[in-house]
Amino acid sequence: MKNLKWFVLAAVCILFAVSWFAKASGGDGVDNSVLDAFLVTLAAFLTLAIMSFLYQDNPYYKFAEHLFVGVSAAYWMCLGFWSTVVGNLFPRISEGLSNFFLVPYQPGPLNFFFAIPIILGILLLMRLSPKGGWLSRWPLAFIVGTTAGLNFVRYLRSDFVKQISSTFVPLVVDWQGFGHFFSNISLTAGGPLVMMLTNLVIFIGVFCGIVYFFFSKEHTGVFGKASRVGIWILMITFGASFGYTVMGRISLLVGRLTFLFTDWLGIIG
Amino acid sequence: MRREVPLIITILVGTVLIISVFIPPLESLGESFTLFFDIIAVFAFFLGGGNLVRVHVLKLAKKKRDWPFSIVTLVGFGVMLAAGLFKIGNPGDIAASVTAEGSLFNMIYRNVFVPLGSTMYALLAFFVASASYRAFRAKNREATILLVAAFIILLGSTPFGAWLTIWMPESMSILEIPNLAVWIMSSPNMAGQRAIMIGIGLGVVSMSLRLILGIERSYLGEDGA
Amino acid sequence: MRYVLRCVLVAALLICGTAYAQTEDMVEDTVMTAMAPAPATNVNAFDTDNDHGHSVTVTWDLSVDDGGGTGAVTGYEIHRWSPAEMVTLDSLRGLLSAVEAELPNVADSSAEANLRRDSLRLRYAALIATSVAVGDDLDTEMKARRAAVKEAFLAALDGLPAAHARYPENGNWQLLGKVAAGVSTYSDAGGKEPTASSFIPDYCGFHYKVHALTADETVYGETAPFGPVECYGQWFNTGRVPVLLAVLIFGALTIIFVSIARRGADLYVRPLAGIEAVDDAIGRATEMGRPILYVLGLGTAADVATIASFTILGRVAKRVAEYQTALIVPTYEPIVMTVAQEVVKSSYLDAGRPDDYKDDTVFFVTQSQFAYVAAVNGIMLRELPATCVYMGKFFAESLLLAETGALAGSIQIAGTDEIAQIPFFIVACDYTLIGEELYAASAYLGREPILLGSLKAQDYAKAAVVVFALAGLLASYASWGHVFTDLFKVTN
Amino acid sequence: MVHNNVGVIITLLVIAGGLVWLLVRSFRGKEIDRRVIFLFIMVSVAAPLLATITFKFTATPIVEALYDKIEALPEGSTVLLSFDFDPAMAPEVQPMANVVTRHCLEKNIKIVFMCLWATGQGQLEITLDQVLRRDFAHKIDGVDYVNMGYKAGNEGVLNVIVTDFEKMFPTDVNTTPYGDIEILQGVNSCKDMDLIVSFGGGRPGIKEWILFVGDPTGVPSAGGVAAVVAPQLYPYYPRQLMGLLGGIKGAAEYESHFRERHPNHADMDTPAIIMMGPQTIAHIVIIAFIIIGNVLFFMNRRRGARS
Repeated sequence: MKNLKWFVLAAVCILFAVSWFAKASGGDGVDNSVLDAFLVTLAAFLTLAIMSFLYQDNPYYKFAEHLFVGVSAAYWMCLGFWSTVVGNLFPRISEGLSNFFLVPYQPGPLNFFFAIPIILGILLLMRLSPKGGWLSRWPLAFIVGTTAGLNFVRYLRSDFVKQISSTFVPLVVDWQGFGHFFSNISLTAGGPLVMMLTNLVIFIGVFCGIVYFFFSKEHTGVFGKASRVGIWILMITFGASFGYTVMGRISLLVGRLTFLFTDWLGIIG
Repeated sequence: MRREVPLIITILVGTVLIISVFIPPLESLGESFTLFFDIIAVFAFFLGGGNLVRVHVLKLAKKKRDWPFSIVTLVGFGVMLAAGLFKIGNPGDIAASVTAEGSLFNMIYRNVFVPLGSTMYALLAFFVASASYRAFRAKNREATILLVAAFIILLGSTPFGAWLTIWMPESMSILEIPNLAVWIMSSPNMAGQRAIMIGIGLGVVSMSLRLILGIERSYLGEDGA
Repeated sequence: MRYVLRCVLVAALLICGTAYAQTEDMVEDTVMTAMAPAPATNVNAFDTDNDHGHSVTVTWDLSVDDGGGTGAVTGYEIHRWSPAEMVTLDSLRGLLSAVEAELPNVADSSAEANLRRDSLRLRYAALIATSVAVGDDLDTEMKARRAAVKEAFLAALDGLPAAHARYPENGNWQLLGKVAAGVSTYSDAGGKEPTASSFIPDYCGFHYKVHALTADETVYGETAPFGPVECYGQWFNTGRVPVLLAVLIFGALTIIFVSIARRGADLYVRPLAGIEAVDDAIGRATEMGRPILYVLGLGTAADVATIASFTILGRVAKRVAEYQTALIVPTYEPIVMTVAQEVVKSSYLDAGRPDDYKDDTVFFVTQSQFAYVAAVNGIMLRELPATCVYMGKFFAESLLLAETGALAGSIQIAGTDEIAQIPFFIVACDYTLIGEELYAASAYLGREPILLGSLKAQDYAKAAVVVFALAGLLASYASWGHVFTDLFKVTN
Repeated sequence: MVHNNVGVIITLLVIAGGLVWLLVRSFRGKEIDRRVIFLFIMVSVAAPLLATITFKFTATPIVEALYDKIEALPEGSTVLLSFDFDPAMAPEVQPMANVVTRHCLEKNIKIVFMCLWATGQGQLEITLDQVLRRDFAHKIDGVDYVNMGYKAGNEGVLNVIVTDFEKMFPTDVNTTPYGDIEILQGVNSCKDMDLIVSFGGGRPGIKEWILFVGDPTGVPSAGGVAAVVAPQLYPYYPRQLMGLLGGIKGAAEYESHFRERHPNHADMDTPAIIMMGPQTIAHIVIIAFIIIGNVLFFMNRRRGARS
């Protein structure tokens, strides 16, 4: 059993080599350069390595995972450096640096403000020193304070105020008297009855939903019943959204398999 | 000193930003402050990258379990970092975009980063299935409601949904599975979403207020308040 | 016979007459079209409200020939009188930017570079009186020129109000823009910065006039100039009063209830199953001798969800320290990592076990969604945590984590405010804090009267929502539904 | 229901057989290993891709409504098709755009193409290549259809064209002056359209079309949107929104409804139907597993009650 591992490894290596060779020599009809052949094979190999996780944790998954972690960490660091530091910071603080990186120098009266993030950034790095760790809380306080300030108003504006105004829906739609209503009463989709039902459900649903989120009142009696209905509404919401998302998730898998079948194996398309 | 200064900063910045919304001359303040984040965040990258390297070097040094794989991480990290910072293989001069076509950075991105990421994402297709097998069971009333709603929607998104209820008279058409699915999505589902949204909106507002008033201090490494 | 002739003659005359008459009509017509259409009336211009200045709104009443009348009007042109100084300002601005663009490559001694510099010198000479020392040191020269140009530019700026006050001497009407027929308003908004080419100065007496255009450019109806009108910034945006009200009311509520709570009134908070479960879960972990995995999600340290999560992490870490169980906190964001380290460290301190704290309990993985998930999933299957806690912001990865956790046989407690992800946690986890409950959790754990006070305020705000919704519902029956919608209208 | 084809039959038999077997096991109260579930999902997605399994879709009323509307339009009436989406949404929305365009051309209905999204032009070109230039080469630009291109301004554009089309689109995309475009003679504003269809999934999209054009003018408006936004639009149906294709399924329904009633298009390519193959089978499998799970649950509970 011990050396089964090595057999598998050997098999994987051989397959990799074969695929590389086949792609390069145009074995699949398409003629790629040696590099492209390698890259496609690599991509396919990594794809399968991740999928192998479905069976159980294994060295190939571990390999893919660790590679992914390393590469992705570096990826975002590089983007951050070029877009933010070179793109936004240098042009505002130093003419020399902007000239070196060939970005347009943007002198301005308010640029000295950009000392703030730099200082805070340095303070953040202070935590690497055993003594000044507590200084790293200042930039944090700044960040939190800012978002708190922004969120406070933004949410009052959009979510709160707007949601209230959008809950103004008349329950009764094109009412033409009871006679008319009952004479052609039906459950046709989009019929008057269904429309009313929809509005009613939305209104009661929102109402009970909010009741469920009351924290400082015991959920007993009528209040408790309302909050119970609230939970049911929420459960419908969750069940429905779950079912609704499935389709999107399947599409993702279709996408990956299409890559394997088309770009790598070239058996369909 | 250690506790007060951060609190003062939070309170000050928060209040200024709230006021700025109503004072046209200060409106742009929010944007420049968010720009400050990105810059601070870049400094934070050093912390992150440093920590990553530290963790894996320690793993190597102590020969912990799976230590060989730490080499993979470190190599991947090093290569990608070099490729990005020195723009290896980038066409044009230093001003060229870091993700330019043909650069080593872009090559690794397209052939390692993307396939790994999208495959990881695609695993959801499997997990959605196993989750619904495990969890959609009529244990109690709530679970049953959850199950039924999901079931109708799932059925509604296949042609079978339509066939099952094709016999229904036009006057009952809302009960045909596809229509029913549509109705659930647009009525109770909508209501639930809105209720949660209002709750979250208020929650955020009140939490922000707590932060600005210096009541909530967990982010300063103090337990609770 | 003679009778017939006479008839013919009369007929002929008649025809000629009518023919003549017709030609006359035709002449009439051409004159009509050549005539200018009625001009627009009541031209009015005023500073645009609720802004940072540098913008004037011009309105007018439609020409009678727009739509009605001859219907000849095809659109309107808006003109502003601008003194000669505005032109100088523009050219100075152009020169300034040109000089600044030239500064970086003074080292460049190529032929075209020299040509550029020569043309700059010419432009300079044409505009600025003060000459500068043209030494062989290009750098100093260019810097000197920049300084001089800047000076002139600022001087020109200061001169603008006076120049506009001089209307109508030494200036000309300048076309601002066109609007279609039927439109009766135009916003003359420009750049706020003097360096912007579209710059419109504040506190200058502008004059405006409007042309009613016809298909033929040369034919238009012109209004009398309107002015002077100044634009300037407002100090308060009245369009956001409702928001301000909401802010004040909510703030007041919170402060009131916090003070009530401070005075020791005991406020009830309903139990949250998810939070109650945390302690048992930790106990379970201790019995099984397996670690606890705490995931803070993909949020930044500033996301409310993450902040709430820090509080819960503090609680968990404290218990963990007491029970001496292992804790694993892989983080997605470096700043979140630093905070989490602080939180955990101080929790160990509170638990009286500061030396049990290890720095690598909390570590950074990577700032990439799926790489992070890949790593965490790996950890789950290798460390087999007895309990997984997911609190914070989560996106598509929610189910990937929760299913793997279930696979690893852990008790799972989740909480997020990402509406799209709650269903997956509900389905795959044992306990889930739904949206707002996550925020409430911090208050609930703290059990601090102040926090509970803020919760109470929150609930009252919710009650307000319900009341308003009901009122609005009734209002929508009565015809005065708009009263409410207006009340909540937030312009920009 | 399924186009008969040996490979297809076999795969379906395998999947169905497997599920039945699992069901039987579940009656004995045996839990299913997750790997089995994963295997089933893998097969049910991969097999349809390899063997191209497709299903016949019966159009839901909301889809049929649009089909019938176009079917009922007399020859020579004018339809406005607006492409308001980008490549990200294309997999879902492009098939709808293609099949609706095809239907209009088939019925000899004049089409006015336009975009509210800059990215829409590229997508529009794709549709023109895949449908118009390939299968309707005889149609003449400016006579049977016209491409007005993209205009910036989102709702602003709609606000203008609702009263005056020429004001916003003085020329078509190849700068032919409005007056010289035959198809546009007698079209002064959106009021003169017989139907408006917007393909999109973002903002501006069908919602804006309804609010700014459909409602004021009363011109029947329909749409094709990505699945995510569909639920927010259903409330408009049927009064303000006369028909809607929601997500890839809506597209598949229209494709199959159209192909069935227009045999001369039997060999048209049907991306949506093909895409729905794996979707349908995977959904069925998941549903089956939910049923099995519940059978298991009740079996075990009864067993628990007995002992």
